[in-house]
Amino acid sequence: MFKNSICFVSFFFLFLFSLINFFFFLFFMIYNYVIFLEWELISFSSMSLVMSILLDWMSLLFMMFVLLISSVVIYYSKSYMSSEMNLNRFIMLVLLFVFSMVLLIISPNIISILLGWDGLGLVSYCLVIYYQNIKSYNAGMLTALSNRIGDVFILMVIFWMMNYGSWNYVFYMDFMKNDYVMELMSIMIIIAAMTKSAQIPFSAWLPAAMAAPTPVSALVHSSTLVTAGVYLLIRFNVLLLDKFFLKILLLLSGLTMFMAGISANYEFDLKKIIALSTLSQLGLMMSILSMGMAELAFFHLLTHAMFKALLFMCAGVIIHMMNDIQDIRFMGGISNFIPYTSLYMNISNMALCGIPFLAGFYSKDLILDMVMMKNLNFFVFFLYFISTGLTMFYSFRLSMYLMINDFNLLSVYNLYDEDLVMLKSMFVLMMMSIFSGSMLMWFIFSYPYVIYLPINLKLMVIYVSLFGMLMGYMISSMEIYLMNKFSYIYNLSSFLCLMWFMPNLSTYGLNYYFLNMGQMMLKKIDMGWSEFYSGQGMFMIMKKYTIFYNFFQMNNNFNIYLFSFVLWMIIYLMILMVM
Amino acid sequence: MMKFLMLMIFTIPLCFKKNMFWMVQNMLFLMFFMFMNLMIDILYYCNLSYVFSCDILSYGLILLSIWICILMVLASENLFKMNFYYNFFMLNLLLLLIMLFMTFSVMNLFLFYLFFESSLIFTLLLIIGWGYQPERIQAGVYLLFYTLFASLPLLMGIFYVYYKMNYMMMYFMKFFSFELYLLYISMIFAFLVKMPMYFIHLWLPKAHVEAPVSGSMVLAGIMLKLGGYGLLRVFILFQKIGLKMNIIFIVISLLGGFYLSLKCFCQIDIKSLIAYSSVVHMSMVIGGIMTMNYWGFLGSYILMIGHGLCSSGMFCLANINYERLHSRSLYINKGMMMLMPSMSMWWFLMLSSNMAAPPSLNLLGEISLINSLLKWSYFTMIMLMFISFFSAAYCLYLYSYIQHGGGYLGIYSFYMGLSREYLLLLLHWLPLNILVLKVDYFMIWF
Amino acid sequence: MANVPFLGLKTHSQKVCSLYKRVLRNLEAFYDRRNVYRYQAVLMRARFDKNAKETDMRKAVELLRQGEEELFSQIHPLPKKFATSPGGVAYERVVQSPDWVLDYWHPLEKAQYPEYFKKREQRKKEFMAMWEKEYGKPDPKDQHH
Amino acid sequence: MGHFLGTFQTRDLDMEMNLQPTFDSNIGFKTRRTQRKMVACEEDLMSARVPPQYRDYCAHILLNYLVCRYKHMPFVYKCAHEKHNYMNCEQADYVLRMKEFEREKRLRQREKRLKQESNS
Repeated sequence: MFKNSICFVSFFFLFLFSLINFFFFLFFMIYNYVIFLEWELISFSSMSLVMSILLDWMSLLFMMFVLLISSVVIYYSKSYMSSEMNLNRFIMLVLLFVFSMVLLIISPNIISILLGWDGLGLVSYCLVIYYQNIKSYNAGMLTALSNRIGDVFILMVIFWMMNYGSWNYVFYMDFMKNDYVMELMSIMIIIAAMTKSAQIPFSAWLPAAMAAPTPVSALVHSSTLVTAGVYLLIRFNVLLLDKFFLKILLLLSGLTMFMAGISANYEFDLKKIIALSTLSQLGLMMSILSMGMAELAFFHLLTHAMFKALLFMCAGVIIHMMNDIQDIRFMGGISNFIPYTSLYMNISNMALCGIPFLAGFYSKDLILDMVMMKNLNFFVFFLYFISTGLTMFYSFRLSMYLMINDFNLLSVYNLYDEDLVMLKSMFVLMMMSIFSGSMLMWFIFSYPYVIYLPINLKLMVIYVSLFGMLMGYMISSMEIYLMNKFSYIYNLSSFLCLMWFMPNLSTYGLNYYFLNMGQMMLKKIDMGWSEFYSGQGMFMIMKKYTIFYNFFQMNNNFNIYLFSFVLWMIIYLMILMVM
Repeated sequence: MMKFLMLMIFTIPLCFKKNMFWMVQNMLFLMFFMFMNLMIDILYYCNLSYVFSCDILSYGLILLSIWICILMVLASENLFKMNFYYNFFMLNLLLLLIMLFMTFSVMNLFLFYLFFESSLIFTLLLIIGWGYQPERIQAGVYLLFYTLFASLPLLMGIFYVYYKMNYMMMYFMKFFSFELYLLYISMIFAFLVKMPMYFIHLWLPKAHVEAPVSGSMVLAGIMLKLGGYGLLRVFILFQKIGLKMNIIFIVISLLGGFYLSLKCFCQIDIKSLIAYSSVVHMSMVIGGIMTMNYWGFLGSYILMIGHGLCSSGMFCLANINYERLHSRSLYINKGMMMLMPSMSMWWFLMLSSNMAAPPSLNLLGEISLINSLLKWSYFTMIMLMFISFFSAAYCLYLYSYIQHGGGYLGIYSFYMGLSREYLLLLLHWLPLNILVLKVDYFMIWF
Repeated sequence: MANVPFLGLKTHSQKVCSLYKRVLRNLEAFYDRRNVYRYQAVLMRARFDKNAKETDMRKAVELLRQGEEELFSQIHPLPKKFATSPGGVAYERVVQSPDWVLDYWHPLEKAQYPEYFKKREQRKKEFMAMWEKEYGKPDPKDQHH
Repeated sequence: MGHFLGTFQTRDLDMEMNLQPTFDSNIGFKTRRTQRKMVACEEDLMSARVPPQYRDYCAHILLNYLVCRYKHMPFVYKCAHEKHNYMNCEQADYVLRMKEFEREKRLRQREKRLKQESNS
């Protein structure tokens, strides 16, 4: 029993901390209270290197959610990873991950952010390569290196922030806003956040990271790690307002939302579909953030964390029961076998779609209403509403494939719905994904948003959702002529299907040049010119001259002696003759 | 300071007694703790006795060298077990330590040169005597002649400095300044070879590949730092000319760091990869010193200490694998996580420290170096970003290539990690990550 | 031996069969409903059967080339793979460590699986007894590390 | 989108949603319009730490809402009534602003028309 108890102990403490954080959140929220702790490591030349901790309602609430999800996920992995030999390693990695996430959340100082940020990258790398196959190896490398770009940018931000004499950015963000260094910094921060949150040039890693075990996907790649970038931008929100680069971010994140929504419709891997929907929601958060509404982004981040973790955990149950099969083409009609899991799955799917009065509704509807209230151009508006429709589209397609369609599994199967550990842990998140939306809506908005729209505009969300639902139903039953339709626009289809070729571009498209350059350098400089001009070249020259002098000294000394004697005699005689 | 010297000298007879292997190490530990309690005034040279003295710079490096020597003993237990001339090994080690101690603690420039060069002899003996393959002769020759070739101009330079200053105390060097190109080159070139700078780094991978574990440890841990120490000392003389000329070396080091980090991907030998990665770090150190500002100096100092502990630990890890599989090839060292899961954790910790993950000293050093280099010129940002990115990339490459996936199963015999080895790694890793909490000792200088 | 394993040499009929199999797999990736897939597979079979009796090798090779091209132009970007077969998600996911690794486990780790290790020790003793009965006691000089 | 639709017919007038009124507030009115009164006093708002963008003409109702939240903290849904009041006030405010916008638009159209007539 020693083996499984690690799960229970970690679950217990994380859950406890989560509750404590919740009460502290309430307290901090009422009194509008902020605690700022600083521990000075060193101070010299008017620079001080401090480790600082910021506790306000935002960090406490986010911590509460992270701890809650991680506790539940750890409890869940007691059953999911029960046949795993290295369960201890797994749980410890997850705990380390939670630790670095908490470090990231509570730090208002760019150096201590780096502490959590780097830790997140490294631990998530370890978690992605937890399984030992080549797929996860490649996925881990892609994940870690994409995240490392963000780390490098944060490192650079540390330098630029040195210009202000301290790394506590909160103190002078307002005052130095129009400084050009601040502009540069904000660009770097945005790029760093984009790598962590997988926005468009860097979004290849998120679906690839699905090679991790499913509890990890539930915790890391849906709710916490990927929202770290969003959280960073929420913290830097004041700095970023009204910047030109923010408009580019709006465009990129809108495109991410759109792209992920489209590719999720083509994807057949169960986890990748959910990953792509995460990507789409991240795009939503980023884009609303880039319009300056940080609280809304935070709200959606929290509710999204709940139902996305639940969705992944349901997917985990299904994968677990199907003997690691993730392809939804093998699935169908499983609601007959596993009703509870299907129930949870549908609830989370609907919360994702924004069906009224589930968690996703409150945040998503508010975001879309605010978008409609904002002064925006038509293109962004188009992206938002198409993506909302697409969310409904792929969610319904997924539900259809899993629950409604014909039973399509291998001939030997064992579907059962009596794994109480998994069900219990999912129950917590199920309740949260029903109630957390309205709960947070009441809690975190001290200043309610006023929305006043024409009826058709207000119902636009419902229209696109219904349309998406219809499309989702249709595509899941588009059977007989599918191939003809697919091959009719084969190039376009594969372009959309493979995430606009981004996975290929960010692996094969990049590594060739650098690896080739490295090999060229090794051949031509290390083994070539450097060697020629120093070690081996010197050796060759010395050898040549040594042989040459040896020729005089050793082998032929009699001949040379004779020869020089004769030569000198001749010269002497000649001189004599001349004289 | 004399007491430490006497302690080391009178430990020498202990080497020749049988089975006193661990006793010598204990003596070194004793010395380490004695030295740690030395009262160090932060701002000045202190503990003066004869030519010896100690300021914060030499204090840290002496501590590092004693520590690395202790760990070298711990790492080469196999010599003791196999009875492979361990008496002479210990003698060699102690003499090397004496030389290093003197190098770091003398105040006289010429004596510094003398001990700087003589420490080379013992490293050479270590490589040639206890290396594994016949190629070690060539590697030893590379090591010797690369460093010797550049150090003779240094000797001339020191004599010239003496001729002009009439004095050789390092402390008084700050009252002089020379603006002579030839002197500048001749004074720093020996240290650049020792560091090593790009283009003259060839001796390092060769020496590392051929050296025994203790040789690799001392090479990566201390010998490279001799160069940095020398640069930090002599640059007081060349402040003015340095501002004109340093751009050459900074550019070479940064570009070289980038290329070297790409070259790491082409290595198939674990030790060679680690050696190349330490050249990358050293190139950043050179850059930091050459910017001639405070951040650069302290950053290079911190990175030297951090890198000394970290790369030495990685060589230990490489050796642990080598002792079990008798190969350093990346193709054979595979799937080690399956066989030694706990060692895999140590690999990860060491490699993550090497790629400057928090909270290691390397991160602090790298931040300071980035600060100094970017203050020097904003264009260095591109190269620094590349170096920082690729250093992470090759560390992860090394880690997952060795640890991940199915194993090489043609193993005849195998054994798990010994507690000695875990202790060894812990003693590398702990100072590396704990010292961040007390960075006063690195950051507050003159 | 169905085909010659070296040189990649295949007879024409083997090539056709391999094409047929790959085409079916491709169809399977497109049509996930079983009945629809069967329908399409029958249609495809009919297309193959139509030219099955082709005796002119030039025409047959040309047909095979066309078939390959058509397959290439219609191959599914996300093929349907079984999870534990090569290319699948769970292929080689868990590495089977050699048996002797278990002997080197820490006692604390061993204590997590008490029954298994008790039995294992028992078996080892039996095996050693068997070995010694057959080959005699091992030479103590052979022991190392 | 609101902007897009709202300014659909005012493109030629170069108007945007967040413009300040440019005409005198009394043009076309028989009675004199009075300026609206800010009910909430500055000290209250400051002590409640209300951010500047919320210090509008509905701030006193907002203060009510905040007080209610403070009293009932874990059970904030009890403040639905206060919230609704605030929303209504904000809505009326919005309507007022839209009316101002419409007035501005018409006045501009009139000015344009007058200019054209005087030109011709």
